[in-house]
Amino acid sequence: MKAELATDVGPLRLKNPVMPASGTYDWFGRDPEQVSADSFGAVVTKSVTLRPQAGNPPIRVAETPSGMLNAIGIPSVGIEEFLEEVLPQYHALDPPVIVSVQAYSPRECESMLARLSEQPRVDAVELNLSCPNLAHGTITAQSARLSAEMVAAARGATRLPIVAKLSPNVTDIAEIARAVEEVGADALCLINTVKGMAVDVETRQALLGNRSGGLSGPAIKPIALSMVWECYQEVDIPIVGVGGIATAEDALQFLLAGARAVQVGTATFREPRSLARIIAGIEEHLAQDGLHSVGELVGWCHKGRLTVGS
Amino acid sequence: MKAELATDVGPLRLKNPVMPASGTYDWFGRDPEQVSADSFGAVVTKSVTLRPQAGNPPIRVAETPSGMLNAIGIPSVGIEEFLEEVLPQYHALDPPVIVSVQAYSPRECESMLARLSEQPRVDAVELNLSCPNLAHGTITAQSARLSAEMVAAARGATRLPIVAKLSPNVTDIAEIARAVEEVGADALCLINTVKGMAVDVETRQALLGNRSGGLSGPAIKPIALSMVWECYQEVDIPIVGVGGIATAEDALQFLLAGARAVQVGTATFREPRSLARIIAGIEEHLAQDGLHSVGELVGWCHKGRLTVGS
Amino acid sequence: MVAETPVNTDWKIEDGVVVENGVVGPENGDIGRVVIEAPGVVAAARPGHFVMLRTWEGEPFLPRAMAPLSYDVASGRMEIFYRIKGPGTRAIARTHPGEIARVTGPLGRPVVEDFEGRRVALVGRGVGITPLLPLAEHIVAKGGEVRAYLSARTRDYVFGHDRFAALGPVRVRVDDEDGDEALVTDALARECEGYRVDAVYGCGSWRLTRAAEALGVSHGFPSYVFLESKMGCGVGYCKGCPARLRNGDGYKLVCVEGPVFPTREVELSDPVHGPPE
Amino acid sequence: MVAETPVNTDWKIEDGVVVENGVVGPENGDIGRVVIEAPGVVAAARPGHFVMLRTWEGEPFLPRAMAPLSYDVASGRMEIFYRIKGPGTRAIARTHPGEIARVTGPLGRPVVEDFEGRRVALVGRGVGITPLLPLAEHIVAKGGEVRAYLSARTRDYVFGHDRFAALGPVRVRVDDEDGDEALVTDALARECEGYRVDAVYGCGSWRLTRAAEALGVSHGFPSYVFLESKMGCGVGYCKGCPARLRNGDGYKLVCVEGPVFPTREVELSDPVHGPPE
Repeated sequence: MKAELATDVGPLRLKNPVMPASGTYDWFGRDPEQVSADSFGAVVTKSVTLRPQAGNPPIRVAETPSGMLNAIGIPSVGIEEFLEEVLPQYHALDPPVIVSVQAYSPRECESMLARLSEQPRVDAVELNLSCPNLAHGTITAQSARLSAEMVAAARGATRLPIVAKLSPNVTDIAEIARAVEEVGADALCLINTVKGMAVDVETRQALLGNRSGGLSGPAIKPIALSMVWECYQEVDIPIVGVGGIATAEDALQFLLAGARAVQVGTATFREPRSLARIIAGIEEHLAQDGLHSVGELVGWCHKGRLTVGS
Repeated sequence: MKAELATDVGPLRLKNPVMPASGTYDWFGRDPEQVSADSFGAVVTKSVTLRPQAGNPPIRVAETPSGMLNAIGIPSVGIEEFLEEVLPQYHALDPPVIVSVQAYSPRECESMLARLSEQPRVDAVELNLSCPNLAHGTITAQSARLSAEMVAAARGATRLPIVAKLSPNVTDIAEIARAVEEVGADALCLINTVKGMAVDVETRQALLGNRSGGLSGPAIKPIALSMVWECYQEVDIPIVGVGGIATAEDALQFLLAGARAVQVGTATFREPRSLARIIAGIEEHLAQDGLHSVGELVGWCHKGRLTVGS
Repeated sequence: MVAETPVNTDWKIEDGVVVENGVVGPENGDIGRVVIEAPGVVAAARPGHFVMLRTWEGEPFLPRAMAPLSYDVASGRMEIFYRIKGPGTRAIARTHPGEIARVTGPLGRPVVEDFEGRRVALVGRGVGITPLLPLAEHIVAKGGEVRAYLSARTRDYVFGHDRFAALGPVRVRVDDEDGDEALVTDALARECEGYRVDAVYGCGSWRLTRAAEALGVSHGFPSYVFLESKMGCGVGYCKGCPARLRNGDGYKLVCVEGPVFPTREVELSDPVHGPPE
Repeated sequence: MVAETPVNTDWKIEDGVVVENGVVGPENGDIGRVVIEAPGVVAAARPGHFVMLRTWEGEPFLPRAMAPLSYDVASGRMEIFYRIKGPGTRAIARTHPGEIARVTGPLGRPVVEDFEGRRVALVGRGVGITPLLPLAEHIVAKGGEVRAYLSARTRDYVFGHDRFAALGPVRVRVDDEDGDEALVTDALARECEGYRVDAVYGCGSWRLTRAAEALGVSHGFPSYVFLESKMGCGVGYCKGCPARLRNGDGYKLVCVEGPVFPTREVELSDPVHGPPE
């Protein structure tokens, strides 16, 4: 018997629980033969901003032990060109389309979500709350109040499912999670990159053009797992787990810790076939363990220990 | 000409800037031939608590990509047995002795520091602020107020140099750093382990006996570097950098970012000769670059870029 | 909690060389055998000791604890059987002869009792058989007698069978011939009736070690266990390898207070999650 | 900022095999040469393309961008020269013949102009010489003429010298014979006086490419640059390889909008920290 890979993330029905992390896969109108977005549980666009922006100066990426730092800075064509030129290309794709939105104020958020709500081919929005908030000089996702304001603005502007992507750089992730749940987020995405830095001993300077960047890759998997675990106990809305997932086993760990779906990011840079392999690996694992559906695994960790024989 | 490896960490003079991280090296009255604590810039004891405690149940350690999780739980003989049985053995050692102290309340901290101040062979104390504070149900180092209370209590009880070891699991590390500086900490130690978790897909449970643990090793180096960099700009007291240092190049990166000394932790588990190699590597690097002292490198990153030729 | 006998700090770190390496038994099997030349460590090793082994650069980060089946002082070689299970043991399995094997050891507290005239039973299963052979040789060299009770999944995995047999009687139970319900300690139980046993050492199976302990209790001889544990460092720094003491009385560290413990001291059950690698 | 010509999605991921690998020139030199059999990628490669290469498991995490010196469709092989500098190129240097080389490619936008009757100068230095050879072959095959101006630290590092020479005149400057003040573009400058040049392509040296561009400006021919960049993915996903556009006009991505750009579009200077690996 084939196991059921479908999973619900709040109002969003996915044929399998695996999707790319925002900014780590791009749909260019077609895919290489060995990479098919049609097989993904969902597609997630790179973040779009209200106005066009060029992104950060080089150097934008640096390798770190089992991971990488990026300071890409969200290059974006702006919402209008995105709606005219980019989004129509997604009509060709089968999976739900999740548009990642980077707003620098609740007002910007409202106006972008209003525009996105008119589109036939947007199935959900993911709010990237981790970029510096220009108005307040702080990062939205580092403040429960600012995060709630942003999500509330989004909620007021759209009936689309809203996924709030939180930053790990907080004292208490559950506090932020509860705050965005309260104002109507449909799901959490945990976690964005961890703030980090690389120093070049030759030049004696920060390596990245933007000095600091976001750490991703297998290095941060234990951090992400811990936050998924913690938030699973603290909120009722579903969690999309992300952070260092490179194998089916990694994905299963997130499901066990409480994620209903997962995103694969940095692993795609190393191996563009990662998503397909993870999807196949999850299916195989379910079959081996005699499980009927992905849903059975979600949050299993929290049920208490199995008895292990000698 | 030989470069000068000596460095000052506030009132503490070290013959070189490299010491073990608390709990990652132990003096058993003598060292194996290939590991000599006499060559270290300082020795740091494992954390001592007021009363004896047994530590956490197994499993206590888990490997992660480029790192490890630990949930050791600070096994401790308690301060009295420590003073009677353990500390006297340190008389045989040449480098300054930094005693790591884990107090669960400012009162405990006061009473331990009062006892330690009487000892001839204690050169500084490191306050481990990252363990759960039982009285408040929170972690000291996650609150500027609690951290300041603990350091103030220590300051009131001793004239020994106080190194405050902070947790990376905070929204704003500089806020905590400023808070402990204000009440008299002589130096910062940045960073303690990052909260993380491992899940065992076979048992479908958290792998560690304590469920979550602290992530260390090269995986967290970018995080630690970023926090050292940030605090260097925000406080005037010296910083001891720690987090994923395994090579001389890693150590140099921390010096450039602003650390006056570094601690080596998890790398010792892989290679017990790590400290000696890092000390030698730093010396070699200084000579190659024609530098006179370690101090010249400290904080160089903050001076602005060198001009790089084509 | 301060150790009563000094912690072993007489270890060294040696760049050994892999001399042989391969899978034991069926080609797709999960048991490897590696022979490493590391004369310094080999010369210093005593029964009860173990080593930390790393044959790879980069990942995984930590070395792996291994208890050799044999040390040959003349050739400077040690022979290690390992279960290929995680990234570390897979990396060992990929190592070729001539490549470097970083060995830290010998580690732990050796078994240093005098065995003159003493009759010792050894109960081992799988790769847990291997630390018993150096002990067996030591006992016989010291004028004692040994009987080995060895259990494994298949006959291929009764490591060192002939060498045990050269030292004394050997009883073997293998799952695929005898069924896995059959305990090799049943043979020990029968033989205890007509033969005085002075001590038993168990390794590699909680079930067999508990059975051996029960025989010790009823026949009045002490029992010991070689514990295996996931370790961070192996040398006492990380405190990562606790053995639960009986009656909830805290922990001892397998690396520096073991790996051999009297069974009366430690819990003979799995630390939480199934057998360590 | 949407690309005006479609992004190349015609790449494949192929498990190639290392056929040859070794250091070029002096034994302790820092330049390696690896030959990889990956017929699928080789058959599809055009001048201007590059590949992402990974010959190791585990660390480092990311593959490395490489521009082969040559593609041989008959044997399915590509020949790559690489500077041994970081953990990735050190890992390539450790690879043995017979081992797997994961190749993703061909990547980037190829040079597809018609070169019939056109006279093209190629200016390269060090490993930056290598992407010029496939272009040289293409130009000649399409009825154009090429002259190569090659610069290197030593004569060993004038990669593909004889193959360039078979296609047209070659001028060489090597630091250890001619001094590093001598620019190979001085020869181009002199020859521009008596010879019509229709275009110049530069790679591997900002200084030489700027000099070539200046000649183009004064003599009225366009100049192009092959950019090198540290890359995350090489396929357009990560946006990690920006080339600064002139006049602060934002960035283009080296991987999918390059690696070849008209020099009038991009800044010809080091991205912040010295030459990328």
